[in-house]
Amino acid sequence: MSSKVMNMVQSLNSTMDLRMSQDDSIILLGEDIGKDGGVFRVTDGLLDKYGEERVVDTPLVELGIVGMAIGMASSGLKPIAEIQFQDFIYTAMDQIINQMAKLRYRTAGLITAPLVLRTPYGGGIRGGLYHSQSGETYFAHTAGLVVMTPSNPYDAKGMLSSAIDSPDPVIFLEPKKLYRASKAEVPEEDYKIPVGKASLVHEGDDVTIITYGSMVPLVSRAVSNNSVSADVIDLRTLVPLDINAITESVRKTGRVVVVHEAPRTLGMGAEISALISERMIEYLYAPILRVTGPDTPFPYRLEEYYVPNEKRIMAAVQKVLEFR
Amino acid sequence: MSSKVMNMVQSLNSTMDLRMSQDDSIILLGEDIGKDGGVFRVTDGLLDKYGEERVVDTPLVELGIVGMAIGMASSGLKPIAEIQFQDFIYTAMDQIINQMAKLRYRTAGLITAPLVLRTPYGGGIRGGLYHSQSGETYFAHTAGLVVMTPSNPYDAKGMLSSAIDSPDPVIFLEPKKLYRASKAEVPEEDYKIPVGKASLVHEGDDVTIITYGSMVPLVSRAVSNNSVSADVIDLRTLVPLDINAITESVRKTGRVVVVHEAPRTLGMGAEISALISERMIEYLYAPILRVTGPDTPFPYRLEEYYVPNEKRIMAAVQKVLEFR
Amino acid sequence: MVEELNEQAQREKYVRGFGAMVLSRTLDRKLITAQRQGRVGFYTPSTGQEATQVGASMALSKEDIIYEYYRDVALMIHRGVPIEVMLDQVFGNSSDLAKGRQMPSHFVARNYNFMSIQSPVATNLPLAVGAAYAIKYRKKGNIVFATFGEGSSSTPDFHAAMNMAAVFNLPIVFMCENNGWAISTPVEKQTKTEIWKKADAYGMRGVKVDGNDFIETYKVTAEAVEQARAGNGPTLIEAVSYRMGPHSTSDDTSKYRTDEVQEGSEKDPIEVAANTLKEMGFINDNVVSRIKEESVRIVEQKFDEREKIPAPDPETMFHDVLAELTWNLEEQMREIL
Amino acid sequence: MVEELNEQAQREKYVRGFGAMVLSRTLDRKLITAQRQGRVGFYTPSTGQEATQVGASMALSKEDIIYEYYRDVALMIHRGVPIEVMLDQVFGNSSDLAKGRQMPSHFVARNYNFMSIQSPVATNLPLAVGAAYAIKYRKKGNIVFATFGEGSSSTPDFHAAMNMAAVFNLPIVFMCENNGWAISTPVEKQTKTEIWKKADAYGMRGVKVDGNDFIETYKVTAEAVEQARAGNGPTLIEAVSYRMGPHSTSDDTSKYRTDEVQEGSEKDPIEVAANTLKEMGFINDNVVSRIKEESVRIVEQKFDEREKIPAPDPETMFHDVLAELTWNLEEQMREIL
Ligand SMILES: Cc1ncc(C[n+]2csc(CCOP(=O)(O)OP(=O)(O)O)c2C)c(N)n1
Ligand SMILES: Cc1ncc(C[n+]2csc(CCOP(=O)(O)OP(=O)(O)O)c2C)c(N)n1
Ligand SMILES: [Mg+2]
Ligand SMILES: [Mg+2]
Repeated sequence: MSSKVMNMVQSLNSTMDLRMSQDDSIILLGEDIGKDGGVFRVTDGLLDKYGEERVVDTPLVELGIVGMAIGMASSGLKPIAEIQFQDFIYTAMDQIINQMAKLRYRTAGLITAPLVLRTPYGGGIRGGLYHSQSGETYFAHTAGLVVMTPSNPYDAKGMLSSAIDSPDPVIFLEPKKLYRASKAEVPEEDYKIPVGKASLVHEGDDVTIITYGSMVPLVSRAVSNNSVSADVIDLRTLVPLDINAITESVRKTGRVVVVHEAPRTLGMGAEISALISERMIEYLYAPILRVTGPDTPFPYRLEEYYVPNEKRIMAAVQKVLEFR
Repeated sequence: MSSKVMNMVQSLNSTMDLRMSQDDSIILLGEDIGKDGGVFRVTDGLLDKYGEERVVDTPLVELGIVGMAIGMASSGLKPIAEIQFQDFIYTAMDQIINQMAKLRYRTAGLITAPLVLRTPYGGGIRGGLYHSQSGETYFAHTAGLVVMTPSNPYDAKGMLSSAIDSPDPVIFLEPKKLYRASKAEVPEEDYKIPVGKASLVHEGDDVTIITYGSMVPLVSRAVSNNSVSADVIDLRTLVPLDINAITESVRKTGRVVVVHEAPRTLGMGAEISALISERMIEYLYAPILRVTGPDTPFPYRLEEYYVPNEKRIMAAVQKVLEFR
Repeated sequence: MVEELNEQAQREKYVRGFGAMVLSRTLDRKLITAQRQGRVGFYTPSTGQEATQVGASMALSKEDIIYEYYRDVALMIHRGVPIEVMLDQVFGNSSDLAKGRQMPSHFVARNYNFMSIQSPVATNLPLAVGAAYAIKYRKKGNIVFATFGEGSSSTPDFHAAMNMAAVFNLPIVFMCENNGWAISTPVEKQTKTEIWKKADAYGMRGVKVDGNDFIETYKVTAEAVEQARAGNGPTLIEAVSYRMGPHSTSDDTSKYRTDEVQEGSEKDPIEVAANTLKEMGFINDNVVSRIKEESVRIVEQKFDEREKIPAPDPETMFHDVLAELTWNLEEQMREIL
Repeated sequence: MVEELNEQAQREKYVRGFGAMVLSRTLDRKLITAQRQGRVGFYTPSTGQEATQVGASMALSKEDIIYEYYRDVALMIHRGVPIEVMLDQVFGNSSDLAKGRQMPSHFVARNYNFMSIQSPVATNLPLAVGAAYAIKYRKKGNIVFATFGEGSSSTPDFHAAMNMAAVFNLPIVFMCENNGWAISTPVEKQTKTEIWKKADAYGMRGVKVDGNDFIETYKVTAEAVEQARAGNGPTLIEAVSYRMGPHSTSDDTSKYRTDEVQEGSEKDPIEVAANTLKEMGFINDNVVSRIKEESVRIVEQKFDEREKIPAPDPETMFHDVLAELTWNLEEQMREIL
């Protein structure tokens, strides 16, 4: 079994390449995904290999991209649609909430929409208000969607491949900050990281830090740099949540910090906190703290103050560790 | 000071009538709000009084309604726009998230969008998937919006009047289940219920039940019928939350139940629970429980199983009361 | 082009079409009455649009995929969807194909290639385009037929779908059922042009037809279908009729219009069709009476039969959110039931 | 109709227009270079569209309200927005009117009635329609001018805005700056018609103009403005030019096109304008050189000056979410700073 060192862009690209070579029902569609290879180059080279019928440059209309992908999926194709930046997905929100998420339910499974909707999200490129948003709450709150976000090149491949096989529509959020930030060995053949399985990226006894996507490397670094004995859980799938991974760790540590980039109010941290305090409050020694983006739009020049950093993470960790 | 017995539809209607008669910058716009008076009759009679220029029947395009209202507001008018059912608001979601909520921030206050976006939400009319949704999370998670929902005819007037005066864009969610369900004395002259102020609709010592909108009468009834000594907090404004009202009560009772109709995952209950457990976990005697709609789309025939009822509320209350 | 038929086959085809119109109308009448009696929750009648829908349906094959809207009762009936299937949906009973999940008038019938109805108007159209893309990609030879009201031409989804269908040159026919009204909003307040002309903006063929004339509608649709099947791209058809009934059982037309068309009047498409077929010698008054009586008999019988079917098992509420029941739904099920 | 001017006034008007084009181009060059040097974060040049933008601007009055898009640098400069204001935005420094909150190229200049720029394309257009409604309602006499690219004609917001502007017969002029490309997508893949023809679908006047010819663009815009001011409704203008530069500083055009137009070539609108004005005897080579040198001097000087201005105070990040700072933001501010 051979493998290659890749960054996340390459890993995602090679996954689509591999799966497309095996299955002609897979169709890519989106803005500038053809010759341009996508503005982040995630589909680079695929047009040349698979042609215009399978790598479809669309007109500039996200709701058309999502709507078409739903119709394709209901007709037996396996679309992987790209939204250029997650910030622009709201123009397709009705298609996502009222069609993509509800088709299976409203037809009792007679008609379904197993598609993958990929989109880069979060900060990291100084994109300001409209090229930096982390909107996972909008999707995770919408019953009928699977929501995934990888944190490294290895997971990216196994998760995207599982997303492609999912019978459910998947929102696949790609942390653009990590597209080229880290490299890892990625096997060349197909493998799966199952939907709904978190990963314990660091083990310890004193505190559980729950995070995902772009924040995972940051949290791991913070924990290592400061020799904290922490369980660091990379959720990987936000819906359905891996409640067992959370439960097991929290019962062990009794102290919890949740870290994400999205704004605090009704961010994933809220749900995780609520789940913990309704199911295992008797195990808690300290308040559940959230280290998150503030409840403001995402600023351009002051980006570094917006996104959680090691200092803020450690402040919260200290606070829960010292709480009595 | 004279008053009249009104239901919520009449109260909202009379508020707009009163304010429009005093201020010609107030313009109503929406689908079928003119001759038809809106499908729930909330704008009934206003076309005859104020004419087609001020009570504007629009083409069938929600993003146009919201977008136009933003432009009007930035140009000094005071639009009150209606979305016929909250379920259809997602077709305008980009206008709401990326324009309405962010205009003040992105211009540092040079340009603002002080408009009111009214829309009926929730169950109660056997509307199934697409005429019953409670989407408050989508708005409350979006920084830059005020979110309000009245629970009775008296509040409806004072809150709508405050919303009209707000310098911020307001999402005004009207519980359609209560439109005609209850009547109350409503003063004829203008009065305000301030943005951001909750109301303690029932006082007690043993448990705090936090709720809003359509669930308030149900919770009040449950508490009275079962002689529970409970604080019942009607939030009224979801953003900005009245954290003081919550804190004061929870410190007293140490036991909390949140009740809403929206699906559980990332519903308002998640945020309220997280706020409490991060700020005052040491006051808690029991888990914070959530009585909510399940994480499914809203079903037609089985509506009564979807919406929280007295039995479910009391089960949660018993559970937190008995917890040790 | 319409298929060449001998007189006998033509007679059968047209009389069957007429029968579907009458049956649809009969179902409308029954359900509106039943709603007033509290036996049915809601309904959106097809009354006034039967000729449009049946004419269109006559041009379609079994394999064609339909992305329909809530008012397409006559279309479904003509295509052969059993009355039982429709009534079960309206009642939302345990026999309903969609387990009673949707409001009445939100039909699905996958066996007949009806791809199910959502409420947000015109949002079926981008899906229809995707389905047409799949047909073209797989070189299947069938086409997609997608319907919507004239009010819905103002929506984002209409614009997206029309443009994409044209850009990708897909095998799809769009039919705008222009019944003059979008709830209380007349077409003149909706837009300043005729709907069929909007096709120009997408480089698509647009055509207008008298939707009260089922034979004309059949011919025009057949032409568009042929064009699509031949790989020559989409057409937008505007079929002009009139919404004779209320928007839905919740609607009160007296608030906003006075130009009502009465059932049985010369503008009623069923009268128009009856007269045409009489002139062609295909039917006479006796046949018409028999068809109407038979329709009433069927509808009454099926209504009573389907009304008795109980509600779905409450557990079903939790199914089909995702393919598998997740842990949170399992817990919520236990909590609620 | 364009205003009647004596030769002297005309000369001044046209030469001033030319000066704005050159200054805009100079700013583009500087900012693209500065971005490569890491001194600026991002930028979307107006290069190739200067004649379109300046021509349009010449037809507008101070009171007119502009809902512009990210590429309208020459439009802003011609309208008098100081280079400082634009550079402060690009740097996002503490002098920036919007406190450094937006990416470069997302300008606002309320004093000049520029209503600020969002990224999701064409979503300014419904707002523009609302502003036009306010003008009509208040009988103010000014108009709204709204711009977008040809790729943006595929969006929901374009469709909504065009239809509403026509239905309400509003004082607004839409200008589509067709530069041939939407990032890597050529206009032929965007839609199967010419953009100006889409006006028909809304019952609106549509007109096409050579956007490389600033005088023609001025005249065509002036006519549309006059129509709007007179209460005779909206116009859609398609101004055809070419995006000579990359989409933005993040873009690599070699991936997708080979038909580049070079600066200084005969298709460069600034060359076109220079030649026209020379033929009219309004300028000569010396004047052109002087204007270009002066532009470089101004841009260099202002750039160095504004680059030195520090970032905004971190506290400002928490302001202007709502009118008042809420308790949660106060807490988060303490936590973060
Ligand atoms: C996006 C959206 N907005 C609003 C509604 C509410 N609504 C239901 S039907 C309707 C009018 C539709 O008119 P038209 O398209 O002409 O179809 P018709 O009902 O006349 O057949 C409206 C406004 C909706 N269903 N979807
Ligand atoms: C709704 C939305 N989708 C996608 C994008 C990403 N994007 C930015 S500019 C652009 C192309 C716009 O092309 P056009 O409208 O022709 O304007 P131009 O840049 O050529 O001036 C795209 C796809 C966006 N900004 N907004
Ligand atoms: Mg209609
Ligand atoms: Mg362009």
